[in-house]
Amino acid sequence: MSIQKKSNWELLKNGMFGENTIFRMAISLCPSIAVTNGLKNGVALGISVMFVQTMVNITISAMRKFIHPKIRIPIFMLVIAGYVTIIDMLMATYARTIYREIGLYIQIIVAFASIFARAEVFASKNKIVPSLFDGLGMGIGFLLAMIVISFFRELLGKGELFGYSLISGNPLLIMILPAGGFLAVGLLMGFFNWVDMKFYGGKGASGV
Amino acid sequence: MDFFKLLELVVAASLINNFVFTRFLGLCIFFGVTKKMETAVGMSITFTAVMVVSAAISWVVYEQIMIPLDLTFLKIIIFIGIVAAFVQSADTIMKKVSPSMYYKLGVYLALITTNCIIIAVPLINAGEHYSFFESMAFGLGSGLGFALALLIMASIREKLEVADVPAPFKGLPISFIIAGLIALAFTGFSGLITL
Amino acid sequence: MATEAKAHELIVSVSPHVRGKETVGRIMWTVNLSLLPAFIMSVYYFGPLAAYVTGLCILSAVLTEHIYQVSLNKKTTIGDGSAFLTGLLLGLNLPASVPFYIPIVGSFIAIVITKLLFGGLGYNIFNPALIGRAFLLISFPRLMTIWLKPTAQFVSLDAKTTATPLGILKEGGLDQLMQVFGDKADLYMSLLVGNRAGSLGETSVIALLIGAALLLYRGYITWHIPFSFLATVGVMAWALGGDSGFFTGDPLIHLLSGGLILGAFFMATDYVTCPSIRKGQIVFGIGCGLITMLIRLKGGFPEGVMFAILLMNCFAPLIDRGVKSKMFGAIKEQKK
Amino acid sequence: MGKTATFERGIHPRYHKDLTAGKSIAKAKLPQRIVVPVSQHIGAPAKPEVGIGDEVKRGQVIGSATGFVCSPVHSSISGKVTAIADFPTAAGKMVQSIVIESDGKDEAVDFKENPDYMNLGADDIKAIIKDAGIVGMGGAAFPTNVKLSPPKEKTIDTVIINGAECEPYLTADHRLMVERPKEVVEGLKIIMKSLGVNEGHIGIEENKPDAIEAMKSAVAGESNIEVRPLEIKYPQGAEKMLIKAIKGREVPIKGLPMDVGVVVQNVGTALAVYEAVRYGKPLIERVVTITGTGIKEPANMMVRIGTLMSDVVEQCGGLVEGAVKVISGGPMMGFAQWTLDVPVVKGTSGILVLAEDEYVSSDDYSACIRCGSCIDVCPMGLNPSMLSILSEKGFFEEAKEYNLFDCFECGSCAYVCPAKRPMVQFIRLAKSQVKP
Repeated sequence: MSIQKKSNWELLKNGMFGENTIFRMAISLCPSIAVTNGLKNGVALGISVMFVQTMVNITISAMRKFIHPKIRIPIFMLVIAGYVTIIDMLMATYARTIYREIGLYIQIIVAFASIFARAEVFASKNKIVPSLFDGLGMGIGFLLAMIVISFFRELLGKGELFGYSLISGNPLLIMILPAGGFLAVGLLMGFFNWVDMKFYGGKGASGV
Repeated sequence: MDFFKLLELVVAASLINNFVFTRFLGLCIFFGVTKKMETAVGMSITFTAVMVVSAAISWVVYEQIMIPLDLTFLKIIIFIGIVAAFVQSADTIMKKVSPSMYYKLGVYLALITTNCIIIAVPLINAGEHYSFFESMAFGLGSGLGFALALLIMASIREKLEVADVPAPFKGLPISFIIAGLIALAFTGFSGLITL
Repeated sequence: MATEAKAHELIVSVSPHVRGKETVGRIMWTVNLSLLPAFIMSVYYFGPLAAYVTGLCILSAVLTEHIYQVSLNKKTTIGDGSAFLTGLLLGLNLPASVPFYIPIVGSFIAIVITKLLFGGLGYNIFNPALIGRAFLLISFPRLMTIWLKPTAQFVSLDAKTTATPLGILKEGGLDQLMQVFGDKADLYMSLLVGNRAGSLGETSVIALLIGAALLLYRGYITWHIPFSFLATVGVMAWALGGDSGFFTGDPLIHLLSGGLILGAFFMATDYVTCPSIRKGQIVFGIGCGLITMLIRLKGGFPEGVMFAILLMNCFAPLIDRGVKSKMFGAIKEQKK
Repeated sequence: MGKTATFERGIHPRYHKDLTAGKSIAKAKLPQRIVVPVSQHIGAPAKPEVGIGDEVKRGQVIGSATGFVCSPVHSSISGKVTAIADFPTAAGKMVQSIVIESDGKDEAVDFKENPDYMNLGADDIKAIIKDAGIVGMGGAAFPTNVKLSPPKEKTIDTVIINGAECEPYLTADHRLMVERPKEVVEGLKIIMKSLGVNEGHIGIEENKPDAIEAMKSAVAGESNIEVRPLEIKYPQGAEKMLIKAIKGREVPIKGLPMDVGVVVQNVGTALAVYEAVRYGKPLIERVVTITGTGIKEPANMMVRIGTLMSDVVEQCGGLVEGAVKVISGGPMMGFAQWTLDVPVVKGTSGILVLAEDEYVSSDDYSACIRCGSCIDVCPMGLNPSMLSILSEKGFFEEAKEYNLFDCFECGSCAYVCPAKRPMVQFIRLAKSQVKP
């Protein structure tokens, strides 16, 4: 695979932009709407995912010589679930208010296709350091997406950022509701596609 | 009376708190399999069935084994294990018993393990401490609601196949916007049943 | 030969070589015209504010469509009257007292998000005006539910507010509704002429029915959707709407109030977003009726017409898929 | 019967029949030259039986049938064969044609008369009809003898003469029924005899009261033949619609009229059958309606097969200034012509010339608004809206799911479409892109 020849910086960049989980690959979409009604929640989930993604990549990469290919899927699952449990318990203990709102979605990180996919496609075939950068890149990419989406939603929907009031008047309440979440992601995705097509000659997202 | 409670639970889970439109779960599959009506139908059937059974199994394991043994902190690992094992065995059994059905629905089974609804249902059941039948009703309602969402979305996307959607919005972005507008329409159901 | 010279001037095209006289523009502008009585009544009851709000909606809808299309180097389609109609319907669905930015935001959502992003007229899944309205209602729940008291003179700017009949019914029940309007005959009369609070264009049932009659006469709409919609609402109201048990409800109150007439005749019948096969349209109408009454009687909102139509818009492609018109000669085929 | 018979759906176009309805059939001048395509019918083309330089007489076979579904062609004048080559036809194709220059004498071959024609056997009748080159003259031009020879397992119990003439403008059949009703009835009786059928109907749209009257008095003595007034509605004259209207039977999907025991023949065909069986005259002339606002003197004319349209148009005073479209056939299903130098053939029922003000451009159409008008009028119960959208976007296979091939291109959908979409064009495109 050509990916192996990439430098660490390229790996990082690839995860952040080229293969951005949400806007380019369009996987792990659920949290992009569920927890992006405020920057605080979005960042919290983004960091959690980044942590799990990176740790899983490192662990799988370290174990890759010992895992029999036939049982690799349950092993991957176990590793992911283990880290998710750790972050779940950490959040439950130290970040109670946020946990109350997004606890379910933290637990559901376990079913994220992106984490599983990187373990399968990259970490299980590469050394530890590249795996770390790959996981970190994917994680940061995810975090960035979370930040962009929740920035717009919180600003438009509440006139606030991180809970601090910025705009007075009547905000577009819908933006922090489910419908507004879908709309925001759809419009942002379309916008990024437009930028990509207009300035980088891309063909737009492949779609699922 | 009890029966009505269960019925309300089904309606609430399928329409009012529709997984896709109000809880944003299962989106990958929701956007992934709704390109063609046929796949959406196959997924709906498989999904609802798996949902009900896994809700039941997880309830038994959670209430009868994990709580007495004080193992609830392991629920994420255990639930995903249950779902994976169940899906795997369903896969094997179906292949043996009804190859024709396996040929039609088997592909969807493989997709199910990575779906967050399937893991969310036992988690929510555990969190709400639903009874055995309530858990199943919740599983059924969630499955039906998801199936409904898939069918609506697939029929709309088929109609949009022939539309002149602006190029940057083709595919996923417009699907998100459709989902947003459907979610907007579904807010009409809010407050219908308060549990 | 003499005809040789002529030969190159002849136009060759595929049959048929004659066409009927209906055009999209003709239909749309007629629908606009049919809403004129309702508009006049809204100005009569709510004063110049009504004209201001409706006008602003129309203006911003038409401008939005024009600017979008011109900036993308497309042919502008504002001449076909559909953007005008969207603006007009949105305006007639708003309360009189909204601040200026509400019509603009609503029109933008209706025209760009609901219609143009889907490929323009003919491809939208949802009724643009209703999505605009729903978006506004969810975004600005307070501003969108301030209802001015009708004053019955063209000029007044009375700032007194009151609740809509359905709002009163939801909050205080039938008794309180009677207190406000006097006896039943007065209530019916107020509902018929439009002397009640509500969205601009939905109040005067008579004015709406005049417009609907024009559309039915011209064949631009058929009875299928309005009839099945209204009938379902009537039956549901009669069966479940009563305080003293089943089949004691008053269907007339539900039929005459809220946005039902406006919705059933002018918005549920939107060609693009309803099923195109007549049998499917009956299913569509019944669905609209059921959801409307479900929301009115049990839901969190006093009025359910808008959500009912939007929800059935979601189902329209599914209905179109399931209901096929009977093909010529199909009976024999099935027997084989 | 109180209500006039009809089918479901359909449209009510403006008919414009008054341009020629009152004009009796005039005899066209002897043409200088005729161009006779060897393929004027559905089926295999005929084989030329003459060479360049040969002298031929009126009624002489110049192209012989090469198979069962095929029809011979005859010369309609006397003169000399000057060319055998590909020439354009009204259907827009290049077809091998025999060109004959007239010698001005108009000599005929000897026709074999049969005064006692009602005593001929069924097979004899069919043989005469085949040799006379008779085909369906309503437009489809299917060899008549084939229609009269259904497979054994199909029992035919009814013959219907199609006098609906539902296409706007056309009055050829109308005039025939008014002027020669007896002969049409005799033709029907011969057809019934050849099929061994006892029940005959003549279906006529109500906008031809004089034709209904004439036909009624012509069948006065015939107990088993009935004249049936039909509602004025397009496409009333389509075979399947006509059978539904008169017999209440629906031809099954992908079936033929004989599947419901019915044979339908056009008025002109009935007359041709009579003339062939009684007088031995082959099909060498037919009634053509030359009409439209683009023609100076609209008329109904008895035109010899092979006469160029330009000749015929000239006899009607020529085209007016601003005539933009010439159509062979009616305005709903006819073919637009790029030149007038195409011959009148056995299936040519009319030459319609539209002036500028009648012409509707089909280039300027917009997206389908799903008003459902086309679904309401499609006589076949199809969903033309979906068919046109799918074809427009290139989803031809998907169009098959919407019963693409059951469309017979009557054009009702395009007529009513408010977005002015070229529905028939889209449907034809899809049909050409996929196999049935």
